[in-house]
Amino acid sequence: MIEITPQIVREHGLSDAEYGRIKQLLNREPNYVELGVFSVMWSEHCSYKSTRAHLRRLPTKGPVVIQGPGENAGVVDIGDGDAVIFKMESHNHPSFIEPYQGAATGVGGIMRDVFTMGARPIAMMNALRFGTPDHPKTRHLVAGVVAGIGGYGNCMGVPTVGGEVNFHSAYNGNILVNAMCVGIARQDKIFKSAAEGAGNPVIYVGSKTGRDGIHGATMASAEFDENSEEKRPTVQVGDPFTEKLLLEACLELMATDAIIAIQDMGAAGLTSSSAEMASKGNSGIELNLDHVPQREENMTAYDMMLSESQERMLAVLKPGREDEARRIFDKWELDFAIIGITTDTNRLVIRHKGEIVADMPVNALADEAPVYERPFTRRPALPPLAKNAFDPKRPIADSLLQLIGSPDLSSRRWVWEQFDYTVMADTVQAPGGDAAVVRVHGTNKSIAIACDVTPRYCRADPFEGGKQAVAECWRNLTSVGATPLAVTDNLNFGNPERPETMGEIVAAIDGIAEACIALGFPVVSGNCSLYNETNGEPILPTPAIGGVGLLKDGTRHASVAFKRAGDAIVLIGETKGHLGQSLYLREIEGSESGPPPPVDLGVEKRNGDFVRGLIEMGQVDTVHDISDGGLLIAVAEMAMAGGMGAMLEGPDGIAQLFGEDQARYLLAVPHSIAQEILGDAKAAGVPAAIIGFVGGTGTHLEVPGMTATRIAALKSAHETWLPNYMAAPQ
Amino acid sequence: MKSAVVVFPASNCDRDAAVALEQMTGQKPVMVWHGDSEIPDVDLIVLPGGFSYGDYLRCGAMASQSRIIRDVKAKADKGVAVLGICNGFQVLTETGLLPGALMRNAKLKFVCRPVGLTIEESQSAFTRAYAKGETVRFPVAHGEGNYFADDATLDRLEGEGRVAFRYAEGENPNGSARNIAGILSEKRNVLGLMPHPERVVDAALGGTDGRRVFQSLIETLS
Amino acid sequence: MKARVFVTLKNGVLDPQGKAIGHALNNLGFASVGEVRQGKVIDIELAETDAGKAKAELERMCEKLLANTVIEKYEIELKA
Amino acid sequence: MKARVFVTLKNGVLDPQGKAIGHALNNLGFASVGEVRQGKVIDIELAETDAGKAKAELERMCEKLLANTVIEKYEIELKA
Ligand SMILES: Nc1ncnc2c1ncn2[C@@H]1O[C@H](COP(=O)(O)OP(=O)(O)O)[C@@H](O)[C@H]1O
Ligand SMILES: [Mg+2]
Repeated sequence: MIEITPQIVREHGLSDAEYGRIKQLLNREPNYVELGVFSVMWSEHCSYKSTRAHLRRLPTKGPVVIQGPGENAGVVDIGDGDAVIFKMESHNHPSFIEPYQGAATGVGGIMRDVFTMGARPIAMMNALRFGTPDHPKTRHLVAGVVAGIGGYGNCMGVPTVGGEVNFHSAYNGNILVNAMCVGIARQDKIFKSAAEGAGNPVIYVGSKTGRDGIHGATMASAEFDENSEEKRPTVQVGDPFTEKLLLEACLELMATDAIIAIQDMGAAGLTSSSAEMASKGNSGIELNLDHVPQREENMTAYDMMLSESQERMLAVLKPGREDEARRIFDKWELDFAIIGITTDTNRLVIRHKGEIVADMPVNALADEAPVYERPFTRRPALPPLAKNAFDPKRPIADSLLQLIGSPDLSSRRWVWEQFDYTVMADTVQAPGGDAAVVRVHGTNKSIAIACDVTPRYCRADPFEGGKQAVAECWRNLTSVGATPLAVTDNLNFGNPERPETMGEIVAAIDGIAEACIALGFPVVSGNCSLYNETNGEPILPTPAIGGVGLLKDGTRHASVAFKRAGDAIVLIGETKGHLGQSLYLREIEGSESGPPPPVDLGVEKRNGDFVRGLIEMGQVDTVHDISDGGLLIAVAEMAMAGGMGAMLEGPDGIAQLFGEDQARYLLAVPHSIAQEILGDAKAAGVPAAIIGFVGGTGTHLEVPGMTATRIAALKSAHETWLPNYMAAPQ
Repeated sequence: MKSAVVVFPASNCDRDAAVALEQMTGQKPVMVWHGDSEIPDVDLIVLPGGFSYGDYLRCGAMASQSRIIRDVKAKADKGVAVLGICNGFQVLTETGLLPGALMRNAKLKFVCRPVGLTIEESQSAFTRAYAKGETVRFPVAHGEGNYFADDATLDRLEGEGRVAFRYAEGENPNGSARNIAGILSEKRNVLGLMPHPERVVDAALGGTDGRRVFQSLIETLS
Repeated sequence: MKARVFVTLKNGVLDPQGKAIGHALNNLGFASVGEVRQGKVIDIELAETDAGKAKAELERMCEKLLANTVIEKYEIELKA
Repeated sequence: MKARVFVTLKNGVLDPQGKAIGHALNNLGFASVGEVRQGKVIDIELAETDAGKAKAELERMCEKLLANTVIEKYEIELKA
């Protein structure tokens, strides 16, 4: 067996102190297999050692929460005995190295997290960040990532219903690929990962094990440098066909009562699934690797324990139910093997070729992983925006056209048309709205899903940025009429060993926590992706928030498109004209300055609850929240979606039209209802005003102080940027 | 009307087809496993959309070799109606029940969007509830729907009134020859089409244009 | 015995993938590149040791599954 | 000059397509079939007439575009 040298310890990403601790816990030197197992279990990716202490501040409980963080995915009550199960996860590093397979296996991984709990996946979302469009790698990465997400999700037959895409130079060397999966289960059919009890068979199902992605988990916990393209470890290739069979086979097995515990093999494969199941079940597991289905010859115990081959699951069955389970996996033509047994020793024991090759206390692996209170510095607040930060005389129409066709605001149609968003025949709101709406099959209930974060706000002020991400997600769910239920997060940051980056993490978590508490929007699952930096250049802090809401009656939902000429356009919320960190400033004035818009969570809740009430009562069917680009962009989006013009009367001037003040919505309603709404708003203390009308000349957007602009011209700028960019030669 | 839906490994519109059939006919279809050897006596056999066998090698190629296909062929020969949607259409061309082949989309990308279709032929069990020349909208969702056949075959299909659906002018999503979206077999009891009628039978999902495919079948076969 | 099967589009059948590759190569400055066609290569390990029988079997595999002879042609190469 | 480029998955990289094809062939009764791997074959017409130069150029094409060297390897064959 390979001798453990300080060099080998370092190559496993363990510090001297961590190695010392391992020796102490084992009472001896670990052997090579054990070192490998510890290294993945104690990696940032699996142990959350830099963030664990801070994540505790997130609210995770609430009246609808059935299962918070700690299981494969979060579980939330949606009434009638149904539950929605969801989680978001990153596949950033693999996607940068091999965009198609990296993104595809990211989708596959997050789906397994959801169906391992007994849910049938019903919708996928993704949040993508790329470098600047003119960076030589960007086009190739966009093409590969989008094709990979589609390639896997489409084959699975789960609709991909939304997401977000941003471009910024901070992602030139580190793109972000975050995927979210939402599933539905019956509350009495939810499966967990605690391998309770001794003497129960441990079964392995799915694909065979190869030497895929060995050390993927440690790679996801290390910075990139110029050498990493050469040091590329084997990239995993996704097999969505096998995953589809695995999904159906697992759901079929779950319909019986043969399962005690089940867990997908994600990062660090067999190692983390077995250790975590034993730890949660307060039991031990003995594995015999001779029985592991293998794809390659001469695989060592180290290879098998660390392999990240995809499309595999580990389960603990009730004794005597093995044959019943085997028949199901045979039917789906998947590998099935009994590879071990649970014990009462609280140890993970691994046998291979007649020898014990590893024997470690389970709690040392799972619970004794280090937790760091890393030093951090807080960024000082930015001074208010300088008075001369923008040219007040700049023609508004030109800016509008430029913004609506800019990389971050242009239509994502080129992306979502590569995703099957109508399969399963329950998609009520397809991509292009504020939140996607998917019906709970066979009912009138619907689930709304949105994915949000504004990284430029987070860079300027991570605390306000964290709050804003939650608030915008909550607002997007509200805009379709859903009651926001709970969130999953995907915290993407740079190297936590830098105090400035750690400061961003701490502040963003504080902001998220504050917003989630204020909005009654608990966190039920999540994922951290750190070390996203290249040559010391970190990404923008990007804590993506995936939110899920419920529409008790899915037929009463609102959408962004103008529907009736003559409708009054009602603005809900207060407009101060906050231009700091706005897209207007960045795209038109070329400046990323000023503080981001502050979020008043009380106002946010008050305004949102008011708007949702109107949709629920059936008074309003046309709603759009105001976010990136401000009020005029939101009106333009409603006009383009409805193919109707609009005439504004109220707002005036660049700050009013393009400011990104929070907690605002636009409604379009018949005049008589508008008057009623104004009255109700006044009573509720909600700022509301009629700012214009749908229609106008019918074909133009008319705004005081702006040259009337054809909707067709807006649409052309909006729809062509991305396809033209992608069609241009490499 | 009694119907059956064949389920291949990684079919994924089997449930959608079953839901639409039940909604339209009031009767649950029989779900038939690809490894079975016989389909029960039904009026209509549906080969659903999806990614049978992952679409590996060629779309529909492996499914066309599955055990159940022998019986699909036998029943089709006897005149039982067979409807192949999307992947089901690919299976039908691979089995030879329909001529031609479905190739990779001309733009090489998967495409999901609602498309306009003109009804080219209302004289069939699948389309009689539509008016000839009418335009309807069904969603497409496929990576390989680019219909190909040699000119003689195409001429013959047109001459015999076997082009049932055509993509509306300017809306061809995949480069398909002569904008063909769906074709009939010689005996007109087999229809293959790339767009998804079963995804537009419910007003809550933004359209009901697909209903009349099922209504046509009910009128003809019940 | 090992075999390599080539499955390529028949002449006259449009090959958008090949065209796209040719285009991309030209754009990358490979001016010398003319027509490009893309096909599949399938490497098969066979227990059969008789070359004649192997070839006959491979032909049946091509006809039945590996190639769609409406649009594709195939070549078989036996190795070692 | 004509060239044929083979792009295949590196050893050890999972080949879901090859796996499924092998499985299907076995199911069709081709019992002799063992491991199957699928790759691409790209036929390229080149204006270049010097074999050495053509080969060098093809190698650059493979590295730049034709093969994804993270998971794939390539072989080049010059013809006539
Ligand atoms: N990667 C993606 N996949 C699918 N849909 C996307 C993607 N990115 C953006 N979209 C869709 O485009 C629309 C606009 O996105 P965005 O501007 O981020 O919305 P919002 O400002 O409401 O958060 C949304 O409907 C969103 O779901
Ligand atoms: Mg929105």
